[in-house]
Amino acid sequence: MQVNLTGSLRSSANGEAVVEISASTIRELLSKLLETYPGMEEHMELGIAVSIDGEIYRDSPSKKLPAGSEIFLLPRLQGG
Amino acid sequence: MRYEAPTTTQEAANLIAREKGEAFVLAGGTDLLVRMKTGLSDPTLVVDIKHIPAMQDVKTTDSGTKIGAAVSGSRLNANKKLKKAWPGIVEAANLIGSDQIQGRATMVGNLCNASPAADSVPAMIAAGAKAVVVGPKKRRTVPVEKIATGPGKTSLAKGEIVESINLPKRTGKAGDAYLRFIPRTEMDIAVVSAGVNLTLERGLVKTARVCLGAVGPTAVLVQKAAKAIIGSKLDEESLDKMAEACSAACTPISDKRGTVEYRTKVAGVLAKRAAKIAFKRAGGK
Amino acid sequence: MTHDQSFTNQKFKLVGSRVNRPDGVDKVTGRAKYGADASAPGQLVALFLRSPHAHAKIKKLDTSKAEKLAGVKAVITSADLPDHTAGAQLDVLENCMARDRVLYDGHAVAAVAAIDKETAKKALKLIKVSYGKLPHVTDVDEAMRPGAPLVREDIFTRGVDPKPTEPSNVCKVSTFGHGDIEAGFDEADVIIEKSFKTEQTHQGYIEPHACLASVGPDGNGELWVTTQGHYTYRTVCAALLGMDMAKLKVTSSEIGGGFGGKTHVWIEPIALALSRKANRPVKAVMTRDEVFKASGPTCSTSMDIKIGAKKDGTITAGSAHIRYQDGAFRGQWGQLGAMTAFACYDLKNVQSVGYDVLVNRPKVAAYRAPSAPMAAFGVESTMDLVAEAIEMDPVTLRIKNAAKEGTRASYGPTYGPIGIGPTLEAAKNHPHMRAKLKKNQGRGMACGFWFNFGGQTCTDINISADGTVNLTLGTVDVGGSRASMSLICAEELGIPYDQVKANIADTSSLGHNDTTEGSRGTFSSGMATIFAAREAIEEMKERAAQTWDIPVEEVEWVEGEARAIGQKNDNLPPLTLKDIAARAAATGGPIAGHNEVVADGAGVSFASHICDVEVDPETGGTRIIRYTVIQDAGKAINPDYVEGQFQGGAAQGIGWALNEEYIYGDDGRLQNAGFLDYRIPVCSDLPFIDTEILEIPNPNHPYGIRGVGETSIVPPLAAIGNAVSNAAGVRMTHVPMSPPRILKAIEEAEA
Amino acid sequence: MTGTLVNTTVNGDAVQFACPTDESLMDSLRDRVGLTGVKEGCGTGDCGACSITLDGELVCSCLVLGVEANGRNIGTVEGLADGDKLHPLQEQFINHAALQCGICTPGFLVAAKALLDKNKNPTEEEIRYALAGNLCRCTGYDKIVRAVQAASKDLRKKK
Repeated sequence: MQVNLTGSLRSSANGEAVVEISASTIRELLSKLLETYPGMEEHMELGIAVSIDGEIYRDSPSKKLPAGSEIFLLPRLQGG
Repeated sequence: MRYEAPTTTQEAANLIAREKGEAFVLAGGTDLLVRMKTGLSDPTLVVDIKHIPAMQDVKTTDSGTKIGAAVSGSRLNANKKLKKAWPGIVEAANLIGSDQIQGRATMVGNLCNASPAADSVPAMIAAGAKAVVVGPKKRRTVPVEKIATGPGKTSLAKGEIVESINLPKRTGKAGDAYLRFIPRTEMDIAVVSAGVNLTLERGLVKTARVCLGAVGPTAVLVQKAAKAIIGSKLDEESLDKMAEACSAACTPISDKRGTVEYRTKVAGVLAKRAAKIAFKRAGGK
Repeated sequence: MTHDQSFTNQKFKLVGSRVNRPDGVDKVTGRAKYGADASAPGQLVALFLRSPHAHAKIKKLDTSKAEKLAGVKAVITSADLPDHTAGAQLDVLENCMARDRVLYDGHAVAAVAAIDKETAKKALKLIKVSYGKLPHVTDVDEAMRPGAPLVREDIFTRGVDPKPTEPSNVCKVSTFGHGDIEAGFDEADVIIEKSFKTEQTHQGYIEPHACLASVGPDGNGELWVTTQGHYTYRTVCAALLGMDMAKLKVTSSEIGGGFGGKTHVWIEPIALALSRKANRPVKAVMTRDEVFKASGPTCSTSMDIKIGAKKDGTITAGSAHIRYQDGAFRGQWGQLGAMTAFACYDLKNVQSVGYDVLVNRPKVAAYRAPSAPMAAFGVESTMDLVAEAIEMDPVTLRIKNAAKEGTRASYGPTYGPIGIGPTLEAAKNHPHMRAKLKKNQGRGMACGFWFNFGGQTCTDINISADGTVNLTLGTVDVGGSRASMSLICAEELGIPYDQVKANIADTSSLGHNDTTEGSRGTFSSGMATIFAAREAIEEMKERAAQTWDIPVEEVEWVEGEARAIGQKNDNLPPLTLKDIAARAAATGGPIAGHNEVVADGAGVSFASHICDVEVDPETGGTRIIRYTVIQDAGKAINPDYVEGQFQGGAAQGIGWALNEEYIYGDDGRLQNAGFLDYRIPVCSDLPFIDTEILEIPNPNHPYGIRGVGETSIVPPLAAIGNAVSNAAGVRMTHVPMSPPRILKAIEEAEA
Repeated sequence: MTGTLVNTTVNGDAVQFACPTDESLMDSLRDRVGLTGVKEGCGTGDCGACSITLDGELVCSCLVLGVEANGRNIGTVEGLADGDKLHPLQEQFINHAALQCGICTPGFLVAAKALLDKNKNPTEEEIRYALAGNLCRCTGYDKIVRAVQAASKDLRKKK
């Protein structure tokens, strides 16, 4: 599936805005991304969130990625 | 730290004169306790003057009004006679801090703290007020403008205490006013301020005193500004001249509260506005 | 104040009503206990020694004399603390106590615990520090210049390709957006390009950081602390000090304001370390001056905004380059600003680039919708300039370009149902928009966006024998959430509001809860409360079934009672919650409901604000004449407190817009570390603040809750900026718009 | 600690405490008398959270020395209610949701009572200026002013 990269993440994926990864859960997606782009580790250590069809998940690694869904990798946000 | 609460001014002066360490007078404490909290002062002796009866009075006699050094802002505000005679003085004193601060703060404390931005000081100077100074050996009476000599510095010798402020008697058509600029509506230190006191004769300004705050190391009495409006009906032209004279007399600094340019410009603006209020209070039209 | 329920699609009995908070009496009688209000027998007083320099090497640090002073029980420097140089916690601990360099004015270098304040003060004076001053930089633009003093030598810019080989103050570059902005600008009839600056502000909570720490030699510890997240404090403190999490019990006191500033540890790990060393309880309370210098304010910023539009109002492209300083420690605030900058709009071509920059200032922490107000100031000011250039009403321009369901957000994902359009329509139709303005007055409006969070949450419900209900929550109540949670609990169970008593648990009594931040409290704990209540209801149905001796499938829960379904059960009178509770001992023991959840699907939130100001053209003094907040709250659980959040955020924004700022001297030292010269609005500065609550339900929450705490601070800088610019006749680009800045702008425009 | 003995009256009760001469009355009330309803927001008279009355006069207790309290009459938030009956200001603050975090509330109540003791029917502007020495960071003051207005009405009805 297509995974959209935002923010500083693109720099560790050769500047690509969209990468093709096949994964069924958030956990699998992140580990496959790291395999392909080891440079992403420094961004992931600062926290990461995944948006599936517009809903942002911060702590749900087991969340399923439905086929055809819109996936965005976002920085983990901080709030007040 | 020793805490003393004498009952006469003489005793208070002696205590301070004899102290080898750092001695402070405690009136309202609204500056002193802040200095202690923030570590700017570490007194060895504090002399509370609020138990001295002579310092607790507001007395009006034939020669004028005497305001004791321990009289708080809220007590000044409650004094209707004083408010009628010197509205500018009372409003200046009442601008110092919140109602809570007014419950404690005194004009003499404001004067002796010697901040260039002290609110009551330009009003007192414009009014021609005098300070009664009591030392271990003698008493003297000096114009208020002679007390502060620079930021945090006064002309008072060791052991000398200001016992009261004497305001001249009000006669004829006279009015005073004090305005300050602050960014908020309350709780700020004046960025720049102006006190104006004037008398009228046949609708024209007969005498005037204009004093600015926070535009130099001490409050600035601007004689040229007074001159500009004396003899006038306070028309725009003389007001503009006065404002110019005020701005010319400014030697401010740029700091966290305002810039040189800002203070210089607004000093004239406030002097104009204060003059108009004083003129109206004096019955001018 | 209006409360528009037309968007609500659910009917509630209790939720949405204005109820008195359960902690009200405690708080109006002085009985409520805050961070500094707890004491323990034998407690010591902790004080901190802090750097007077913006940037310096600690050449020598000698505490021996202080340690020998009678009454001093412990002295801590970084030498006494674990070295986390290699770990993820490095920044955190180094901020709490400087290691070999001080990085900002106020950075702690040592702490003492003594029998009383006098002794502790004396001890601080006996600590000898010899500093080697280093060049410093406090301005974000200056810190980015080549040759600027380096705040840290180990930071290399992330997010650029190829990886840099030289260290830099720019710790991160983050790009968001889609489309082709160059092509977009080519299509534009009008392009507006403008630069903006905002100064650093502080959350300004009235309660300083305070805690009471107690650690014994057996490794058991307790921490009473004012915090937005006592579980987070436990996690961080345990990691920093090498303690077992289960053995450190953290209790959140009543919290005297946080707004993001109490999401992070400051003095707390050091208080624990002092207590461990002294083997006595230690109380640490920051002075106000310390709060300003050494807690976590928000960033100062500098940015360039460019927006292109067609004459008909269609925005063809938007770009933002925003530079945020993170203080002396790596942060992600510029990145967050870049994400929010254009979030209100439906743009084909958009790009925002965020720079995170180090300077010699305190570590930046979250402040209410962190990073969003500044970016909104730039974008929303530029929007007004675009409107002016194409001669279109500013609200109409915004409505034309507003994001809607299905819009691809400028930060990436596609929006679900959202409220920006409705808040703008409400603004357009608000009577405030038609009110007459007098001389020297001006009106401005602006929009704002915030994400809202969910996150890890855990809640217990325990039903007492008399039918009253304990609701145990783990999200700190920062502004009345115990009332909202009680409403939700009572709604689900079908019982009166005052039959529920909500408590905030300590870390040893309930599972982990994320910090109350990101407007997540009501959303997340609300969700967990609903699920926990439903679990308790299932249990009560079981008990009723047992009592009646019928299958549980024949029991339903309606209006606070179990009812037996079906004709054959007609003879069974309903069992109320009280009836069931009274028989609990005989039907299987205590009745409880529990829920642990990662609350996902928080709904984004939007607001539109309208503001009238009067500017004195001779002094630059500005007064707020009228202010209106319109915001989508999702379902408003307790409208009184929703309005309170709207008004409070607006007031903070007003202070930021007009007067609040950190003022640093050339020496890199903070000049206004107190409420006298850090000027937050006072009562006489403000008018009544009108509010209008829109309730566009969040489809991902059983009650439609979104979260309301933060969005209200996003529009004010720009709304006031637009109003002041309209009143003074000159565009203001530097926040705060203090009187000297306004007067200068007026004079420059006249010249 | 070398302490000076202070005999004073707090909320009508005779109270004795010993404190160092340089200690603020705020610290004495909190740490020695145990009245932690007196809050410290700044310690420099800028926030009003430590507001008390001293012989009926509204002051910041952080700007008074503990030793100055000797022989004086102190009123704090703990003395506002009449037995189990809340003061109308206390009731209206709860009814109007005039508090969020509540740390400033004791100071506001003491200051508002000082206002209403002097001025039975203050205008909105008078209320706003009288409370300008009390900082609140949560509410934007809106509901606080409304609560004071409502309490003022209640008090006038009572008489």
